[in-house]
Amino acid sequence: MKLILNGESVDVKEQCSLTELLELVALPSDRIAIELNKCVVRKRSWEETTLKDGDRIEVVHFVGGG
Amino acid sequence: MKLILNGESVDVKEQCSLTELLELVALPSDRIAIELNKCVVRKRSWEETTLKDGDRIEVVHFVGGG
Amino acid sequence: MKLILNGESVDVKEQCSLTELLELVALPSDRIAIELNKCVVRKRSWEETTLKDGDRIEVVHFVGGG
Amino acid sequence: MKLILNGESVDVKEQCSLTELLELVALPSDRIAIELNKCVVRKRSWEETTLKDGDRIEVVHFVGGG
Amino acid sequence: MEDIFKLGGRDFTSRLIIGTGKYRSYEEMKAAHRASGAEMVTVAVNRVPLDRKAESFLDHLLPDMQILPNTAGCYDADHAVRTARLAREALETDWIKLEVIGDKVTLLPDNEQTLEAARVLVKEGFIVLPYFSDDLIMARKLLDIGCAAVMPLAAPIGSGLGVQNPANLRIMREQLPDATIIVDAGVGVPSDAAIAMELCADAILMNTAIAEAGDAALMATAMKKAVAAGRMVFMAGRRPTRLYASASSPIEGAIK
Amino acid sequence: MEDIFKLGGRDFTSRLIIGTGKYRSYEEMKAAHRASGAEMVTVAVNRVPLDRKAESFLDHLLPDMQILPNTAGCYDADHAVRTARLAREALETDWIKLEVIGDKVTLLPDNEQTLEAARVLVKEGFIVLPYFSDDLIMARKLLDIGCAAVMPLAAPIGSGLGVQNPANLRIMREQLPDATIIVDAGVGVPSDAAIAMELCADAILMNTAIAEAGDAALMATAMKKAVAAGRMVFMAGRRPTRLYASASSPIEGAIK
Amino acid sequence: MEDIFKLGGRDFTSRLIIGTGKYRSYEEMKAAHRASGAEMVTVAVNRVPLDRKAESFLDHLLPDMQILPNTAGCYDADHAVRTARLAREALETDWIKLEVIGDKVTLLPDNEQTLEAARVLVKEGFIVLPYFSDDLIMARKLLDIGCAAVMPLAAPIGSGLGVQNPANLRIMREQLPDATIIVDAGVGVPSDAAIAMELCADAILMNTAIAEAGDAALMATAMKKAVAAGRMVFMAGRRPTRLYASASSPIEGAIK
Amino acid sequence: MEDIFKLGGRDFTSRLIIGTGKYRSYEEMKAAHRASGAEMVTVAVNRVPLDRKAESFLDHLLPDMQILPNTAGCYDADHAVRTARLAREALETDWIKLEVIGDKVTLLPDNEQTLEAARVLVKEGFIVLPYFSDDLIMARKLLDIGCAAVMPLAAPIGSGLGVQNPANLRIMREQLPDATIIVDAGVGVPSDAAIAMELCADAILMNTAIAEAGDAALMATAMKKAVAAGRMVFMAGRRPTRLYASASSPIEGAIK
Repeated sequence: MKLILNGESVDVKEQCSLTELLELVALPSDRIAIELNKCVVRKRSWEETTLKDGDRIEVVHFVGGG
Repeated sequence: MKLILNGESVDVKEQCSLTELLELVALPSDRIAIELNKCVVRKRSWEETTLKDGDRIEVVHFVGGG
Repeated sequence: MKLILNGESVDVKEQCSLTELLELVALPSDRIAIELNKCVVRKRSWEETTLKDGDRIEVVHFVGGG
Repeated sequence: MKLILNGESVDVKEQCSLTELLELVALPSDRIAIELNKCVVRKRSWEETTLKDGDRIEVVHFVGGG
Repeated sequence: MEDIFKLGGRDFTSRLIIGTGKYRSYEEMKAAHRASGAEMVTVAVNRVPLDRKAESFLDHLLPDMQILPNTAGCYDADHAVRTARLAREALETDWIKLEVIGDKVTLLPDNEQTLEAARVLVKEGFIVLPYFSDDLIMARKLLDIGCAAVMPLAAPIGSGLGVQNPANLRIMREQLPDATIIVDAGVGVPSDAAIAMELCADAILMNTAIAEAGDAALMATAMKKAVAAGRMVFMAGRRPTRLYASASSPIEGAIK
Repeated sequence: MEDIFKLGGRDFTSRLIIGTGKYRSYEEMKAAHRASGAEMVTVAVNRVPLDRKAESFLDHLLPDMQILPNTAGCYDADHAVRTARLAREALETDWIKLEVIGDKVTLLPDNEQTLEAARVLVKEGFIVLPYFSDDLIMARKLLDIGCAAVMPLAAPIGSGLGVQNPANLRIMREQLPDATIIVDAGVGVPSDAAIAMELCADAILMNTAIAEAGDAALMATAMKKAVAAGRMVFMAGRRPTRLYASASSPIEGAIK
Repeated sequence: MEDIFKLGGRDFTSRLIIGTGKYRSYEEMKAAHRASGAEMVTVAVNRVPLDRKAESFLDHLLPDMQILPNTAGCYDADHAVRTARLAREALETDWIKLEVIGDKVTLLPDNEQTLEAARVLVKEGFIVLPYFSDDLIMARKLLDIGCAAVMPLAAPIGSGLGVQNPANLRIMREQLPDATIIVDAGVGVPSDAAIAMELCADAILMNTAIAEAGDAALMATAMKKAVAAGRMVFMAGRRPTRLYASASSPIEGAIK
Repeated sequence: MEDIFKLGGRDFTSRLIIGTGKYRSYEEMKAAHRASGAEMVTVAVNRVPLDRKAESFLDHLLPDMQILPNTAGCYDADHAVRTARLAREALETDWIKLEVIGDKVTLLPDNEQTLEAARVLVKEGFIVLPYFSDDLIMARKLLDIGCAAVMPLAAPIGSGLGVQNPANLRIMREQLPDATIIVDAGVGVPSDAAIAMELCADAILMNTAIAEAGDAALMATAMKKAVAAGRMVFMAGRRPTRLYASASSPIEGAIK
């Protein structure tokens, strides 16, 4: 199925969880935050959160800013 | 009955119209505007507008300003 | 003999007068002023002023300025 | 005889020296400087400097300034 | 040279808009208005006093003056809208100087309420000229919803401090090249007016500086000249400044 | 109202004195001079070139203009004095703008040499108008020895930076109430001229701001207006500024 | 003397808050942070890049630094709120520098959207520090809805122009005596920081002036000193200025 | 980093020189001197009063302070020279702050007399530090005759107005890159001191701003910090200002 991850389209298998998605795209799981269809998903729920086709996911971390 | 005219309470007879009110308080009818309970009353309707007890009337004119 | 006119060396015959000098170098005689060895020479004296070898002459006119 | 000390007239005996003058008017001799008729008198010369009638003496010290 | 100031579908030749408040007498006001060359004056909407005979203020305005009623004294969008409607009814004009202030002490504008009122009034067909703080983003919003111009303040009303933030005005002009920008409030002396126009304001609205001058008519003349002078810089093109000198007279050619 | 500017025994109606340098053409210069309303123009004294036909510059000045020759390009009192004498001889005028500069880069005045030259020229009967830095003490000395006016700079010649030290001008005006103070050099835009006049200068001398404007004649008109506007503040009396607002429209009486 | 800066329930001794953007290297950033004495740093929330290994930026911050995530890059309330929630989730902090800008070119704040976002975030328990334009009325609204402080800009982000409108800051301070006012953005040099503090700001937030200085750590030290110096004026009490002199040394008593 | 301030053959680490006038008490003065970190203080030369016991002022100065006597109260070169000689005799020091003023009201310097006095004093081996107006040409003359430094005023003595003419200071610095420039008089608050140092003054001399502050010692600390901060800008290198924004946080990468 297709997901929109940080604005880019990614193909993943059905039933993919957030945790699996992070591994798939090799993202760090530390000090990042995830939004699924505009709602934050608490870290403890990543495991059980299975994604659906067309889901929009934002994964953010921190960078230098003022 | 009692009306609130420009913030002050005035006593008038029942069935008083806006035109009568103006005469009563001796206000000029020229280049002024009237609001009855927060809605403007066009000049041509002053005659036929009869007031009810408790009506709030604002009569404005123009003064120096910047 | 040699004169220094406006900072430049010029050769003129002996006994040359200021008036002759002006003609020689084709300078206008109108609305200009002349200094001979740092002293102004009034216009009426140009004729009778004969120059000596080594004299320093400044001839000025007017230009745009602020 | 009369002297002008710091702008004020003072009476002193003839043959008065600078040192004596200081004592007379009870001035400190430390970290001050003396001018006699507009010339500084070095400290070592105060003793031998005898004053004449009409001498103008300035005795200065230091005060707060910017 | 012809230099028309277009506003609200009207052509003006004067870029000075002046007020009618604080004059010591009607005569002085009339003289100042005449001297200013202004073609538009602001007036305030006020309750008719019940206790005394209200003299007709409008009779003291010069004929042919475009009257621009304001919503002074309003602290929220609702009162401003109601005031604008009353003004329109009484004067049969669509012009309104929208003014929603935040407090009595500073008379600084409440941009948020101003925007809200502007939305309503534009829909109702008013020619809305909003007084607001010199904020580019707010200016853009006011223009986007259809205001005829934006009127950033130079400084607090009646302070006479002049343009307090030239950078804001410059940025506003550069970012909104097609907008009509009228500097409103805070001008104290002619140089303030000239500076605002040199920063490319399209016009200036003032009241106190003229009304409270020792000689109002003379100050009005001065302001007229200053506004025109500042405008001409925009048309004539100024030379850039430099820290160092540039000789006016030839450096060479002096006698030695 | 009649407002005469008295200088060197002459009455002027214009308080703007302008230069003749840096114009792109004689036509442009003439148009600018006409537009400025100026009654006095500065000119420089220069060696007649030997190599080419010298065209007569003075023919391009408007008739009735008071010509004010300057001593530009002089670095000491002696050269300035000699230059002034030559100017007087050629133009049969006693007027001289005394200018003794310290260096070629900044063209800043050498006050000391200027004072020395002024002493000589005043004795010789010149009407001396000295360009100098905005220094009260020097101004007093220049006036004490008999200069007809003092001409402090606003900023370096041709910089267009405007009045760099308003406090100095204000102090000079207050301490020398009877002096004729002409701000010379550094004005860039009309607001600069208005500011100088609002600080109570009696007149302003400028060249570059007009000559190098995109449209010299239009800038000259602008400067004329700005100088007049600033002067009017002096006559009209400005109201003092305040940090806080002062309402133009009534605070009370708005609808509720 | 003890001078505690209370904010969001925390006590700070430093009144300088600094950014983490634009440094040439992590080493330089760390050195600057150390030199600045700051106890709080801002960081930006950004999408994790999918294409490359993301190095962990946070590891380069000094321990014990209070991290203040910002909502930079958001153009409306909704994005700002979502960004704040993500920051809170990732850092387990309630602190947020709320920044909603109006456009990419000026980065000027959208006050209206900022207020809307602030309403939501305060309700959700955030310690909201809003960046906004120097507008008293907006400041009052932000405080009324529960922002921990207001952060008016001195000048556009990264402009380095310093306080462009001192009158606005002075009025804000006088009208909101109990508010915590942090000047954010636009400071270029130490004197700008000192001026802001002398105008009685409670603290200053800056980034570019330090990060882009030739020697970031040295500039950070300079800013630390300037902020402290300006603060001391508030505590020491400055003497009023005057146009005229006041002798430091005795006028009388000099030799004659 | 080592940053030595060389003056008159001595090495100083502090770039703040302070006065001894106007303090409410010796204790307050001593505390302020200590806090300022200054290594040199100015004192005035005055007639010993005949009527009363003169207490010894110098005892109240911190040991190791370089004492810099001034010629305050002198109106011509002759008195200044005599005063300098007396100071040298009493203190056995060659250091002199040369001050020749033009009048009692403004205390503005008489540059001409100052130059004349400086010529004499330099010949007599004094280390001459002349107070004068911010005039490049005069500065050059003072240096040419051998003054150890030039001390242009920021504003009138005791006015606290701060640097009134930054352009003059900038030009002086650029034209006299090797000169020692000490800004003397007129500083009111730390930001004024920082500005002067950012304009690349080598040091600052002040008195009133500290002595008349509510808390002199605290203001002295503030001034010490401000002078150091301003100096660091010169060493750290500031980034240029711009009218438009430059983002501190990434513009791209925000969530959508």
